[in-house]
Amino acid sequence: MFSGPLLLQSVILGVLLGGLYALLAAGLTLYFGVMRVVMIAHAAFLVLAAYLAWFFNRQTGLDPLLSLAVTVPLFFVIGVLMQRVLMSRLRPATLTMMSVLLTFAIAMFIEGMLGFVWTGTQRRIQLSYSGASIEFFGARIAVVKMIAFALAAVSLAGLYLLLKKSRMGQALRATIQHKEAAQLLGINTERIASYGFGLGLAIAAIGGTALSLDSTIYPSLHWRWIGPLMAIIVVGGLGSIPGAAAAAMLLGLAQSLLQLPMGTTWAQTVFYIALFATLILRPQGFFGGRLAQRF
Amino acid sequence: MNSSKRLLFGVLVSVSALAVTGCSQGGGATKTVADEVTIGISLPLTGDFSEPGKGVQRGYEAWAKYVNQNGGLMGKKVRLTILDDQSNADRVASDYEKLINRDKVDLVFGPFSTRLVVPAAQVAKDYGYLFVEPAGAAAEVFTKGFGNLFYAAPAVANDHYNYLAKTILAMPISQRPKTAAYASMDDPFAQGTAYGLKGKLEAGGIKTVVNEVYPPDTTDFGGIAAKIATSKADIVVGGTQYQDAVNLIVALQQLNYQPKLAAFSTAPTNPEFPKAIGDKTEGILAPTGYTPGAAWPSNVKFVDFYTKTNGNAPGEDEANAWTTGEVVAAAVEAVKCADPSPKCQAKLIDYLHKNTVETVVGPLSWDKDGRPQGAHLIQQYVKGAIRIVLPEVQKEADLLYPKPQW
Amino acid sequence: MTATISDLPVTTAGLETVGLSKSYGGVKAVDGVTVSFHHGEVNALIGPNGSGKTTFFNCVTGMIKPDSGTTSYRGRDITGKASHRIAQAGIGRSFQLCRVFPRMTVMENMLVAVRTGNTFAQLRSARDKTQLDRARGLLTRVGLDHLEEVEARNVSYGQQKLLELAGVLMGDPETILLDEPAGGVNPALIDRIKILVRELNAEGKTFLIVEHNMGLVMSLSDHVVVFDRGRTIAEGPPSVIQSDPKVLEAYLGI
Amino acid sequence: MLSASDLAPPAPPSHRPRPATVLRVAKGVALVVAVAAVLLFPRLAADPFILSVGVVIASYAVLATSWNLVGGFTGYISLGHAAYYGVGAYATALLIIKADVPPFVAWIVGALLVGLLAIPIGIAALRVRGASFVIVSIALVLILLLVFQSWGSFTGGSNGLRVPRPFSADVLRPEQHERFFYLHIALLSVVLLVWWVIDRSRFGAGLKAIREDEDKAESLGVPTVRYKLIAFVLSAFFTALGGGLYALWFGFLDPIFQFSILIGSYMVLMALLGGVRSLFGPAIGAVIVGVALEFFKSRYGDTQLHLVATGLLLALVVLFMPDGIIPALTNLVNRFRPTASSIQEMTAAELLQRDRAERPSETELSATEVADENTAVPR
Repeated sequence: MFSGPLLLQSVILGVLLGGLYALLAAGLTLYFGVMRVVMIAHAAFLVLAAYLAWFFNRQTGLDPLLSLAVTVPLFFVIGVLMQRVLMSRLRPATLTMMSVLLTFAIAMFIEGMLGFVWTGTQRRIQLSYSGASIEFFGARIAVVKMIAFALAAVSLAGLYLLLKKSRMGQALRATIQHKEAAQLLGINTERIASYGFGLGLAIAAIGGTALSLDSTIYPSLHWRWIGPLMAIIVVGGLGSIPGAAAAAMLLGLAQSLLQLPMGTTWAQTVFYIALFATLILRPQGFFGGRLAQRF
Repeated sequence: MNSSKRLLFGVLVSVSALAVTGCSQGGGATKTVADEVTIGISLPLTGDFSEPGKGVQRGYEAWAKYVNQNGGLMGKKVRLTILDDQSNADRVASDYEKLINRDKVDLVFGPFSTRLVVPAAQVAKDYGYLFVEPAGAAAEVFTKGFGNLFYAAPAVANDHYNYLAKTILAMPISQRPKTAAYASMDDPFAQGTAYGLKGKLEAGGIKTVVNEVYPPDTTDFGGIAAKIATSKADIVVGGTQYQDAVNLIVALQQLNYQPKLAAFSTAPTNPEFPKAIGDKTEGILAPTGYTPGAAWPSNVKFVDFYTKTNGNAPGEDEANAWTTGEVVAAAVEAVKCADPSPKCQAKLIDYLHKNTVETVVGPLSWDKDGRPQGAHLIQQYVKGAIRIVLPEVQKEADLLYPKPQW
Repeated sequence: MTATISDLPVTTAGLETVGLSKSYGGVKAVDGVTVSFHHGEVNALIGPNGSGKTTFFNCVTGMIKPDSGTTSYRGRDITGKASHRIAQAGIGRSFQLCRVFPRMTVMENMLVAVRTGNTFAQLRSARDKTQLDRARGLLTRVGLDHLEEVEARNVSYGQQKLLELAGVLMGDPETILLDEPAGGVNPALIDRIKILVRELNAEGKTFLIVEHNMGLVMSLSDHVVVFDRGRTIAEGPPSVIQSDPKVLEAYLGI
Repeated sequence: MLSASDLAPPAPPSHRPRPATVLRVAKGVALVVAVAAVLLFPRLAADPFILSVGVVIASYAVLATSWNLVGGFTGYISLGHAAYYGVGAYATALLIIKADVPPFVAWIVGALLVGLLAIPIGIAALRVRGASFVIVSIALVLILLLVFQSWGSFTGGSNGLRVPRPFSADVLRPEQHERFFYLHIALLSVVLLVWWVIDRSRFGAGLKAIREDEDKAESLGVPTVRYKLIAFVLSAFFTALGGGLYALWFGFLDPIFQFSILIGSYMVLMALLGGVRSLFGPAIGAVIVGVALEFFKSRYGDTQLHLVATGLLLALVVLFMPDGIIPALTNLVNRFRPTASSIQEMTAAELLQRDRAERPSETELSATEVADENTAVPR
């Protein structure tokens, strides 16, 4: 009932969207892994990064991608400080619940400050190539979406290598898998947790910049994103980055294809239906490990 | 719960009760001076509707300034009290409650956005106030039995494209588009504009091949654009606000979709629009209730005054606000009263039901539900500037059809 | 919980498991344990660190679901039952690192285990006189009666251990599982716990104790089960266990 | 104010620290004054605007106290109670409009329907603890927003839904405010009563035990799943009553305002600020937040600073007084009061023993044993 070209186009869009979702969700699942924290402010930081990219582009006229040179280290430091100064103050017994509220508060703070500084006006980066596309078997692939996808692929691959190969990555993975055992091995899990947080935010900086290339941004945009991202990390298995990536790809594709028969609004419900289905059928997630079992 | 907590509770409640009532006693101090007409307005200055909200604010403020420089209203100075409703329905109702009861304003003007007009109009109605509003154009606003409500613009949302529909249907069969794609935001106003045109074109035999509705917070238009592009519809119509139109147009361009005609509500009239789309605006259509070039007598003064004070020509939001001021002022001058008494407000309402008012958007009159009885102009980007192309009598340039490639 | 117990078939069998197994990601924490504890006696479960004692405890009390095998209590299958059901069947337990409800008072801690009557009875005041008197009696018995209205987080670790035991007793269990009752407490308190266990056992309670303090185990228990790497390696009275070469090997890690 | 326990070092069995009668009388008087102040509020309010603010605050108090039935007792923090609030409001309105049910009957029936709806939701959501529960609660609001927005033919969608007035047209707006103020206060009283009954009941003891340590509660025979579900459904029911009453008063519903995460977060903020473990805490929190929001709006109206302020307030509460303002102030008061505190009742020997016990011996921290226990994993 749908023409071949439309299906092909939708599959391409779905894959590109899935890649973006994977990038945006990676940080969220990373925080959970190292600290058992649901970072509600993650999407707010994405929007903040997008604003910084836009501001950078407006002030300098240079390509917004160059703003990554500033925002990535900046966000890493913010993440480390956030963990050291704020998260570590919470009592372990109530950490999960209270961290949700604390990061919720941070999200409101960021949204308020964005509105205060740059008003509620919708912004969009103007790029000479924003409408450009290349042809692919009759379908079209937008250049900006490809750049976003490439950013996602490169940073997720980088993250994977970092976790697999580096000393810090190994410590991070040990902390994710078993905090107490990691402590016994002499890993300073508090410091590792703060690096994990910093890393999550650094990815958020990349994600936000990727987002800003092909979307308007406004301060309350983060509410639009946090729901689907949370669904992705639950479906993927809380704390599992490959799981989140797989779930992101799957749900991005599903959303894109379901849009054909169901329309935009109802297609969005796929995230929440997947979320509820996951919790009922397999609370530990479909792709991740056993971590999530008790959460 | 131990007893010391209870003590604390008691103290807190009493203190806060006193604080709230205490504040209220002080509130009377803002009561009007006898030689002033106070006007209360609530606008979305922050939050999702803040962009057009600010435009409306500029329009209101310009109008008040102009009136005060030109002899005032019934010889009295006009003073505006503008509150921010944070784009929130609870707040907008509470704001009018405050303006009417606390500040005891003589008149109220309407807020922005259909979603906020209805709760606000209810409050005004309950206190018997005249409610002229610059922005609640959706058809549903006028079906709720608000006898006190008047929309200060030429036409309700569904009639915005009337001239365009007439022109398209009048084309010779060979040129006439055969298929149309519609995409509109799930918002009463935006959807109203697109569906108004859709109804008329369908009746004229133009087939609808895509009909998409998306939630207001949608930022990814890839999927919708794909549907439209692969349908190869002859024309595309967007029931849009601002950001969604920009995103949709860019997404359509990414897919290299080239319609013969592309019409989007609201966005193209925004001065930011050409910057957002770049050099690809040529041929994009939009309905507008207002053009700075219109020859109506009061418009010339308005454009002149506004340009002098603000440094640029007014947009549609500013004009609608100014129109609201003109409409209320006309009623006030005619019935010679401007005070909160139900008697005076009833006279004002009655006047507007029975009379036509000259405004910057032309002469306006209303039916019993407050629907204006005019039509919107159709604008198009021609040679990089937005021009009136329809109706014939008011056109500044010829309609470009089919639209050049973007 | 007399009502529940009378429903059970009359048998001398106590807590028994058959082939109970639980593994975590390939590591078999409990590996096909078949064991029968002596009803009416003080049983001890010992073994080196990581031998799966706590996992076994958690499987038996329904905190975690075993991968395979069965658990029965007094002839009735309780495998995989929710842990409140197991508690209501008459098995109470304490936790390794001592778990009390920190922001509830000592008395409130005591009243949690009271579960009698139908749903509507649950809406009656928790502080009804009978229960208060019982709770006070138990608190006096463990020596905490003067701390009734103090929040549990404000009493010492040793007192929390006693409170946990008293709280378990409020549910009137027939069988009590204690996970390291002597861990982290001073010798005076260990003696106190020892006396309490003896008294309660004399009153008819069955005990199953996981403990590292060998002195306590050997002087208190009637029957000892030894775990190593998730399996039982020895079983018998203390005197026999003490001289079992397999046990020594497991402990000395030869 | 010296009590017996101060003078007796080895602490003889004094069952309860007896508050002085003077204090008790003072508290009684304060409560009476508070109730009188609330009841007289419509008379004291200078104009209908103040009265309408009073209605909003009373509504907040109902919502925060209802939220606390689950949040305070069980410690399951739901950020998505706006879902029940919104569905309660829409159910009331739709029953009136589509089924011609009398307004106040529709209100009760609507809330009962929400209670029914909360059962499957509760079963699904309560299967998971901590993080996932919060995620589910937020997701619920977002999905309902989508559904109510998209299903325009039934819910009115983005056009909104006008709720008919429950009172006849000759009841003017100020009088309506007054009636709804008392209706909200009556509802608040009922919710408070329910809270109080549960608080002192065995059921309540079980719920609080769940909040403190769910596994432990379960091991003591508390049927945790059933208890959580009952508390959850009760909470949803009263939140829906709050939503329905608000709908009748406000007269207009729009999905984006009914199903807003912000409303849910206000409930949490108010309850947390006032104190989740006390009867009047959430209501007091509602008064403070309600007044503060008004203040911020009138002071910094046209900026987004109100969001910044709300965010900061929430962060401060979470970081520095997670037990709420009542315990925080009570502690402050207690510091200047020479009555017995728990620490003083301990003997020197016990303190010594406590110190020794603070550091558990190294044998207890074996990695696998801890892992088996699941205790060390925070949730």
